[in-house]
Amino acid sequence: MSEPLLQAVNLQCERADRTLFRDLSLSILPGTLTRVEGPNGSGKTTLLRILAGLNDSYSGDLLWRGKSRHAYREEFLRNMLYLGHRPGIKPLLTPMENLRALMAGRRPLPDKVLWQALEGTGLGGFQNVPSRNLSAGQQRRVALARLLIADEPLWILDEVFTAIDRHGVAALERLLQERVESGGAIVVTTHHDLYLPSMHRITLGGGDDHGL
Amino acid sequence: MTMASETGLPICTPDMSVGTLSAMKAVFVRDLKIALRQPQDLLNPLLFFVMVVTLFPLGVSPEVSFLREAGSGILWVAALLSVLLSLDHLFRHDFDDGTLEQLVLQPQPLFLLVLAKSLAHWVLTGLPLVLLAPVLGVMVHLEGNSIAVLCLTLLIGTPVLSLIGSIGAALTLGLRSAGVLLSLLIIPLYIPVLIFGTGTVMAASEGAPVGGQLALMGAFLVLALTLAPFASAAALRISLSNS
Amino acid sequence: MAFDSFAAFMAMDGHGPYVWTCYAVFFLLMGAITWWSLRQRRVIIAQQRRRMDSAPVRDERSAAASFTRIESSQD
Amino acid sequence: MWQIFHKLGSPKWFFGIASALMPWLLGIGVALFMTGIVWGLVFAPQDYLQGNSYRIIFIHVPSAFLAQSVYIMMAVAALVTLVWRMKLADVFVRSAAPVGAVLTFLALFTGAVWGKPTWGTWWIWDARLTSMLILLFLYFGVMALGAAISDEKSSARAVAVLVLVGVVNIPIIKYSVEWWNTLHQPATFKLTEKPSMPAEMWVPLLLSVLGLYLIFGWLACLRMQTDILAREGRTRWVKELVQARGN
Repeated sequence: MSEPLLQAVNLQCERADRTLFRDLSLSILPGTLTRVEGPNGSGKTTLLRILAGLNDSYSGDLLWRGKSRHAYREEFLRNMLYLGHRPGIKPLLTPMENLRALMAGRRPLPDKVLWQALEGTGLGGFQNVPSRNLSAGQQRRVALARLLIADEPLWILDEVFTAIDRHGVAALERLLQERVESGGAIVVTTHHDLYLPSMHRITLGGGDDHGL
Repeated sequence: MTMASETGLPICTPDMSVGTLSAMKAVFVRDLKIALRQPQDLLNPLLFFVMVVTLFPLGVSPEVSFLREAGSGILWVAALLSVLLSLDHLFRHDFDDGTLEQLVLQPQPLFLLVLAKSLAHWVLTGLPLVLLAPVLGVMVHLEGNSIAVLCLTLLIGTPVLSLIGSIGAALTLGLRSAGVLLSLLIIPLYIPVLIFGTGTVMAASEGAPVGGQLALMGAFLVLALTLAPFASAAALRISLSNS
Repeated sequence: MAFDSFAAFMAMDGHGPYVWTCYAVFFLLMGAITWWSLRQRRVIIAQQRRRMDSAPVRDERSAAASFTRIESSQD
Repeated sequence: MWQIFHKLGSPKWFFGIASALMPWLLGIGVALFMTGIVWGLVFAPQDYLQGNSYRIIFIHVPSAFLAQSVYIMMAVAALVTLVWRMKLADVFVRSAAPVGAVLTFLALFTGAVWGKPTWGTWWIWDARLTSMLILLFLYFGVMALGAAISDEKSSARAVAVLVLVGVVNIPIIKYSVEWWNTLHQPATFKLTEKPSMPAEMWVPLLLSVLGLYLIFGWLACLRMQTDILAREGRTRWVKELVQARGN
């Protein structure tokens, strides 16, 4: 059995007088895809943001490879890739510049590789067009280009299929599948009917108003 | 149960990641590049600065004696207000398009990345004000020596304004009516810089030595450089937790 | 006793208005914040009691959306 | 050690202690304060320079003193909020801020009114009054930020950051305002600073300061209890408490 990358122990999160989840424990193992499910407002995005380290309003423990994530924050961040609802794309920069800026703090790559990555997400020919002239789906594809060159073993992807056309979705599913097979760990939320063999599910309820 | 590969992918240790300095440089360069693509946004605080200064001769008195006495104060207040006005965008666009999330998740100390952003903000707003100040100084009849000292105080003081302002911008991120709230929180903290900025020019115009005051303003700058990024980074994390 | 008579005490050698305004405003404001704090407490307790009396019953159906159009005639 | 600390942070524990403490705080506080001001108003001798207007000192100095120490207390609580995430510390910051603002305003108001017979004008840009005015701005900022953020935890931490930034600035502001003051007017006659104050003056002053401290303690406890009732409304002990109070 391989060692879990990320473990959550007794996570509890309240938001505006409502307990989103409590006593939630989970382990993210290498080579697995974990899908977080639940209706709107059940805290899927919140859970992903907590796992990624963007949201600090929780109680419970988060362990990165068995050690306190807080103490190993930089190592954790270097090995985790998060893509959220908002793609992190600057409208005034071109896809190339955006991708270069996003990689600059993690793993600078030669322009040739970035160019190919953008081509791989179907943005061939748009590499040097200002991003504000691109459609919402194309802007998301700029962010998704990171998945083609990322070396982070843990991916946390929130609503990754949003605004992507059917053909793109199929290709993206294939990418996730291959990544898992080669040992990557992925956590996703999606409303799209994603099914991969060996998929773990975490189902969040509709919340719980009373208690304690 | 699962098909988990026994080894998993290699883990990168922090020493394999990008150095903090080059990450800071990347943040700085990106902010500069974006700003230069939209030069109008750069010009606005400058125009505001000029207009506020113009209001005083029109609203109070165009007499040389009044302007000479009040000139340094007018320029400082106008500079302070135009920095304040520009603070709202410091993190807002990044917050809206998701770039800020990615910044917080970079494997470098966040306060240093925030410092890079604050410095970029200063280069884009504070520095142009310093460069424009001599022209306006002449227009309010300041003497040559006073203008030189004024520019020096602005040069030391405006980075402090950007740094302290970044705390307020980070605290009010994502709130309704953030602009007014930001001014409310930040103006009291700007008062010492304003006092020493104008006081130094006044002392200079009376022929007193100003080395001590300038050294003190330098101390403010050092203090702001060391403390403000920590506070802004903490505030950014809080604001992102809330979104 | 620093004063000979009550009138002298009130007048305070002409400084009376200043002194008494200060004291009046002081007690007024301190009284106001005390009153406000006490009132807030009463309001909160009443609110909690109301909330307990009408403990919300969660409607399970509300979660399942049907997206049925609501027909309303306007006449 | 850690256990005790945790217990200290428990709202339920605090609620009990506060309930037991409050009658004493209020009783002794009012007694001391009233003794102080009656002594000051009726029995203390007249000031040879300022006449009877100096009797404002018996409320001006306690207000000013408390206005500043409340901010310092809030800063300590803010540090606790950030480091240990203790809920009670934030409850204190939130409950104390309006009281601190009122006290700061009172210090300003009494100072201004005192200025009229002393300097012949209602407002003077005196170093003390000016830094009090800036302190009032800081209090307003804290209250405005606290009100603007709806999420309880984020609000607590954001306010804590602001309070700490403010407290670092207070000495700088004070120092710079004093320097500014000497720049614009030579040090003239200062309120409240006497070379030597006779015992008949400073003893009642001390009493009123102590009294107001205790009264503030009572007010803070009262407001903290209210805040706890509002926040912890879903816990069983609050429900039982509310049930027991009514009827």
